[in-house]
Amino acid sequence: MNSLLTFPKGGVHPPESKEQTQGLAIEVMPLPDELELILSQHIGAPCTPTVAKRDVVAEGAVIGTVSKGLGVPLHAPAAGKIKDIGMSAHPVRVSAPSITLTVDREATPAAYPARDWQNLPTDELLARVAAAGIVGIGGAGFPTHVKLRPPADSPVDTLVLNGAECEPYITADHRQMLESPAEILTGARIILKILGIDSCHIGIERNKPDAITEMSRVVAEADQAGIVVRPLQVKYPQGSEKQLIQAITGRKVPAMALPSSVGVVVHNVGTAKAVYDAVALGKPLYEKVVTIAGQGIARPANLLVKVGTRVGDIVNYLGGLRPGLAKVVMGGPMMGFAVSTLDVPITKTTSAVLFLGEEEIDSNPHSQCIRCGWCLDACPMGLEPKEIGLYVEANRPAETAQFGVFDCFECGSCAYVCPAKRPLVQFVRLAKMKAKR
Amino acid sequence: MILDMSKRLILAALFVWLAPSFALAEGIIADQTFKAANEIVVTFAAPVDRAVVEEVNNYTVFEEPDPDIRLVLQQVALAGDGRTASLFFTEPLNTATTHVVRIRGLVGGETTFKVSKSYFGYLFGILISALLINNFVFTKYLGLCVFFGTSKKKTTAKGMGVVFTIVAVVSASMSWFLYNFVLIPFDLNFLQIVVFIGLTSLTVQAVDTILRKVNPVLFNSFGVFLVLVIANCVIIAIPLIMAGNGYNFFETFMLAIGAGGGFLLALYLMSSVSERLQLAKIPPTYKGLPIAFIVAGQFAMAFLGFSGLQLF
Amino acid sequence: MTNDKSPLQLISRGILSENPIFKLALSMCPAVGISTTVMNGILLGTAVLFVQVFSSVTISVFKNYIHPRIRIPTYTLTIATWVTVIDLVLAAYMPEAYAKMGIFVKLIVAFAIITMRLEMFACKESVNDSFWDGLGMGLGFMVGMVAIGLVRELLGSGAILGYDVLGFKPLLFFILPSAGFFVVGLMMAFFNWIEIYYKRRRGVQ
Amino acid sequence: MRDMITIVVRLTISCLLAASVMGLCFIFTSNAKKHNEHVKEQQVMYELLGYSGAAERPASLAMHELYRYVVSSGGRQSIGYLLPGAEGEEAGFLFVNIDLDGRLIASTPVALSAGDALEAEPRNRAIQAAAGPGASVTFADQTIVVTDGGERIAYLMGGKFQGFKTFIHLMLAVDPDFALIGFEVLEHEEDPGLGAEIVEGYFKNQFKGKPFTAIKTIDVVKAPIPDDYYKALTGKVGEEEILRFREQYKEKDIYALTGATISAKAVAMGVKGIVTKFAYRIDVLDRVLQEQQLATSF
Amino acid sequence: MSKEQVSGEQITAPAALWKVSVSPHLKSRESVERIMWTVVACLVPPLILSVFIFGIQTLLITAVSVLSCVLVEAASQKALGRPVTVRDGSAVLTGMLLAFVIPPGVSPLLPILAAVFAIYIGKHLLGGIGYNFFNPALLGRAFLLASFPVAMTSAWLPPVEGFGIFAYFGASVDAVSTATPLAVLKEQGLAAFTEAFGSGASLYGSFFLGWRPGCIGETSGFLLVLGGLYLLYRGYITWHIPVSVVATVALLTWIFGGEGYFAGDPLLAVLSGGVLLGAIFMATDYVTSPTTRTAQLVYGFGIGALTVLIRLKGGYPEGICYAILLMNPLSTVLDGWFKPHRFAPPAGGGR
Repeated sequence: MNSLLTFPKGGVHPPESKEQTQGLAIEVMPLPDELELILSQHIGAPCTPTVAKRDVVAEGAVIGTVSKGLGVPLHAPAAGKIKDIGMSAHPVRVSAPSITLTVDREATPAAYPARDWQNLPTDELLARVAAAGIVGIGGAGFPTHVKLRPPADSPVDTLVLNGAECEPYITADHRQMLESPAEILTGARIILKILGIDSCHIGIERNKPDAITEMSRVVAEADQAGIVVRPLQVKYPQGSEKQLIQAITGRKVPAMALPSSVGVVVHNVGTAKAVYDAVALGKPLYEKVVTIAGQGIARPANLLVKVGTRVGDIVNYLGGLRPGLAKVVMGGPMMGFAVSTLDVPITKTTSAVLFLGEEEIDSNPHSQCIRCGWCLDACPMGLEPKEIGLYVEANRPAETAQFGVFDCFECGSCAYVCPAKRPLVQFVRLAKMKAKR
Repeated sequence: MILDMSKRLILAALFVWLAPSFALAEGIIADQTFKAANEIVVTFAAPVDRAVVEEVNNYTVFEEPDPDIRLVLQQVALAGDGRTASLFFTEPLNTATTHVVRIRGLVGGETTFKVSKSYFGYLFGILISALLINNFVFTKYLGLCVFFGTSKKKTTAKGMGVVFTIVAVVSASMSWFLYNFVLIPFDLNFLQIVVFIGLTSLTVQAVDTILRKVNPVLFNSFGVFLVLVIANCVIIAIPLIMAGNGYNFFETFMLAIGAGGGFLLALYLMSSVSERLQLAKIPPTYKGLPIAFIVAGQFAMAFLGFSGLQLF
Repeated sequence: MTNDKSPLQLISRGILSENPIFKLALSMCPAVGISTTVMNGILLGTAVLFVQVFSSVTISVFKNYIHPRIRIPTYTLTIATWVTVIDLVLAAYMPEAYAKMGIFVKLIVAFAIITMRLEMFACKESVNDSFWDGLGMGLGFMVGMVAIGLVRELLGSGAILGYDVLGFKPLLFFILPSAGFFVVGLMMAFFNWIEIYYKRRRGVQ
Repeated sequence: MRDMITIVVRLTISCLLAASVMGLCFIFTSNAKKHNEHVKEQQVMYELLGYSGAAERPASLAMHELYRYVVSSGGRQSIGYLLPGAEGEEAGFLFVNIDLDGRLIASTPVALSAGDALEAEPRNRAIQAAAGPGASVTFADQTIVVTDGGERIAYLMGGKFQGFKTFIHLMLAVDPDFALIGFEVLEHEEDPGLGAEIVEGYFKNQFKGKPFTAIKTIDVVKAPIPDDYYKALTGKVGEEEILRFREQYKEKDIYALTGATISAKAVAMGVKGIVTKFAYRIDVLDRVLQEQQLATSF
Repeated sequence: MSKEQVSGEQITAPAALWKVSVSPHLKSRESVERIMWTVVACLVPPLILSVFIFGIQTLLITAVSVLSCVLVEAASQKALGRPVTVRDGSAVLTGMLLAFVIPPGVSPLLPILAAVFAIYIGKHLLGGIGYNFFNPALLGRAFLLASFPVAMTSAWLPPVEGFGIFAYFGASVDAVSTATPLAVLKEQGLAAFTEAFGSGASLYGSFFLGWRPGCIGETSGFLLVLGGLYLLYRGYITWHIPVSVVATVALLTWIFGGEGYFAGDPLLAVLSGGVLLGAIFMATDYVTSPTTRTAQLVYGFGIGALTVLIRLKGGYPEGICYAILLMNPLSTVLDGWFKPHRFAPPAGGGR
């Protein structure tokens, strides 16, 4: 029954649409002319620039740090000169403070020879992860080193490696698992060592059989007891932290609590790779595998790009846009953000840029709720999105707390199934905002 | 097998439920009941003489108010167990009245017993009638001001309903005593209205005082409704109906519980609906009371489904 | 509350701007329950009018003798007295009408509108004004009842005041009690609509 | 404390005032009430007998109230009748106690004024006295014997039975042969448009003129009323036609009300029960009166 | 993403180039129109069959009903200043269902009045689709039953002979009307029922296929079940409500429906009235039924129990219409009682 692992309640089956890019090997994108590094790459405190305008920086040099609060440093993805410290386009907030770097194409790429990590103390390993600026690559971008230091009162006994990649279109993790399984596994072992535990589950959805085979192979080769590959059912949102933990370990993370409260830490496979890079090679996180797909792009691809690359540069590299483009989405189609300009840069948490055509999206106007209750069936958190929507529409968002609006992680399953096409996620966001006030 | 088991289980449950009607058994008669339109079934405590029981001429059967009119028995059939006899009559029976059956020739000479619908069933019927069939709000249209005033929120509705039921039962019981032991004997029936409203106010005042002293928390949540109870016509309608129908104490009690419960039910239904209604886009001219009336009218239409219901 | 209103204004206020059924939304049980015919409306309206006027006048006459702490019981007593009187009179002289109105005559005692007028008006104002105010309120109630009764009788039994007007029964539904809710609701909405309409017109001018 | 006393005093005074108002009103209205109730009843009766106005009533018409009681004495039940005595009789009324097999137990003259006889209270007291100590009497029903110049022309009786929803209260008139003269629905709570149609002429008139033989076996049929019969029932044709139809349908069953068979059947069965019971009783009573040579006003 | 949330207004700001909207950017293919029209399509076979059972006038009644519902919907939406959404099929569905629950012998003018009541008062005054508490079609039927009690309780037609679908066209209803099986059973007893309709397998067979007097759309159990199965297959309804309604009716009739206990005929109870139509197409109406599974089971049980109660003890031969109407407002209550299981409550109780 191993192959049928999944979370029990809710979930939807949107078309996977992964065939466009799942067979394409990761391709290194040439350096663009300019990189634009948003100071606030992830959840937590934004960076403070440590460089000034017109400073020359080397590849991998620290250009921003966080003095207080939750955060990680920012590194220069390439050698070059600081052009400006100002504002740039941002996928969510329209504009945000950033550092613009003029790339020095002539500079030799930095080399990162393998280093010994097996004998380093835990503190040193953790320091290396923190210094490399690693954040959770999958979604919200929680600083990884914080996750690796769980609170003392909730001991962690299991590491779950998230290779579910349940969002349609995205194949970045899939390709990484195929192309660098050993690195991912080593990254996982480093994390296990930091945490001082030896149980690791690698969860992969069944629609990636080659990745499952490949990961199983390296796991078998490593011959480390405690590390297992767990094939998962294909169901969205399988890759969500709480759902994945329940699917694999059967434990339920309480509302408003971290996974460590049930003794589990979840990391994305991409994060494990980044940890490997940081600890075993000393390479900070400034590159990212991004899936570029959709009917609106000339050539879909899985690209290894520098953090800070503008979407426009990627489009140019891939041969431009195609007619019929209706929507540009940063991230997956279920949780990503639609953008109105190609000036937005790739951040550490961007896993895909989708150029969706008219047929791929649904642009029908929404109508009144008919109380079909499909959203209740779809919600993996057991909430009542229809009620939240109705209360928000009636301008009474403060009362939605009774329906658990703060448990919602905005996976979009409800809005996906809604036959009235109601923007339920937007209602939830509005409710959260107003209810907090 | 399972069918049989479930059959037995359900029968057992029914037995427990119907047990009070078995308590009426006396002497050599274990049970007697109306069955089909023209049939009375008698169960004897022990097997009886078939020849005696099956002889039609041994019987005298009449309706209690008409002892001179004998009902014509067509046939009496004793079942194989020798205990259960079915009395078939030529005419359908009027099951609303009590029937007196007299059998001659059994042990002890003459055996007389009465067949009537279960009194508990009748009392229960009053309760169900006040609760559903003649629901005070949806089919008798009483207590509307308070109904519309307190049916906007579920918590308010529940509070009002509960307080109302308590006051209704207490004041109706008191009214019954006063009516039967003071008003009727002294021919003061014309003071009905004053006495009933006075008793109601008194009850409300008493509940108010007691609640304030005994449970201030409860008082804080329910106290506001107490004033409204007096303005509710249902509370005064209960003793008036009691007086009009000449109910005895148990009947009055059941009526009061049924009326209170029915009011609570109506309030609860209406409030759960109004909470949803507040989210709706109501045309401005209908906002507030007009739409509440229209919804209540729809409820009243649904409650028409109970009309003509005769449980017992 | 200072009173500078003429009898006419007091009456029109009761009928129009503070109509007990459509505006104050009080005493709605009979408005729904027995408003099936115009006659019922007139009869119950008369009974209410009588109780209201007599109670108002009584309270107004004795207003200086009523101890403030037993104000409400006194009102209740007064109303109950007059309700008993009208109940007895109707039972004696109009037994048929009395039978039709059933329990509602006795229930006048629980009408919020009467107590409210006593509390808000009669206990402060002169006997004369109280009389007119009571008359206005009573008439307002009667007008409301008659209006509802008119709609229901015409649509329900095709008649007005018992005289067959249409010659057929258009919609039996309207003499069913549940229709009372709809008719009252729709008429209230109609009054609201008029009010909104006039306010808008006044706003434009 | 002073406050308390004022309150109590004033409350007492107002209570007394209110009580006197109500009491006075009660005294003034109670007689009118009794009178009016009776008038209404009589009006229904006369209408049933076919006299629409007071003028048409012949002076020779007389109504004789007949009260029936159930008497229980020593575990035995019997039927007691309160009859108006013959003209000129001293006592005015006669109490006749008949056992269940139709044999006279006792007949006692009862001194009771005509006015008191109409009132339940004094009448019951008089009956109790007449029945003797140890007997309990329960009022059962009341029938009116109508005579015209000493000749019985009709019996009027009330009856209450279960309808579709609640009770239906009827007043019936039968002729001396127990053929139905007609009935009037006094009270009912049937559904408007359905069971409430029992008050309509086309239903009530079906019963008119039904002989006792037909009433004893009466039932309802679920079929639409033939058109010409319907016309006759609603009085849309001439008097002769109506009589012809009445004759034609005399022995037939009653056509049920569409959609309200239960109400129609309830009325038919109710009428049947009332009339058959009455016929049996009046026969017994007449026989006893004749055997015992008891004189009554009818 | 940052801690500061972005307001919805900004998110939906018109894009310069492409559509910008909140996630998710994928929506399933299902829509309200699709659901409604599919249900309407499922009701067409029973309607066609009813033409062969009760004659061509059923088609006329249905057409009038649908048309008046659509017109009333459009008119009310216009009058109330709302977007006109007659294309979504919900008014058509209401019209179909309204026609399905009235006797085949009534005047075609009746559904017009019912449509005004059902759509305007029952639905649009309360806020339009999704905000009504009572099933509009059944509300319309209840209105007709109250307004035209005689027609609504007696205009039943016996199935036509052969293919004489024009037999009743223009004929006087009084002359041909009959009684529904349930009415015969209730008013005249089992013996009369057996005499009128027969018994045994052939009875069940003809009842299941629809050859019996009854409302326009309620008789052909077979096609209704087929339609229901298709809706189940499409995932538009779940089994919970229909199965619990039918099972409750069958069980309670078996227990209480006969002489003595456990002597009722459960199969006959399900086939002889409107239970199948009610359970599959009326009780499952999204707007007026509960959303969680447990609540749906309780709701279905309530409908079944009330149906049997009204049939056996109440004033009407068939109770499913009022049973559904009585349970409709309870659906919100039931939803409140049986909330979906939250993923996990906050540790230590919660807010």
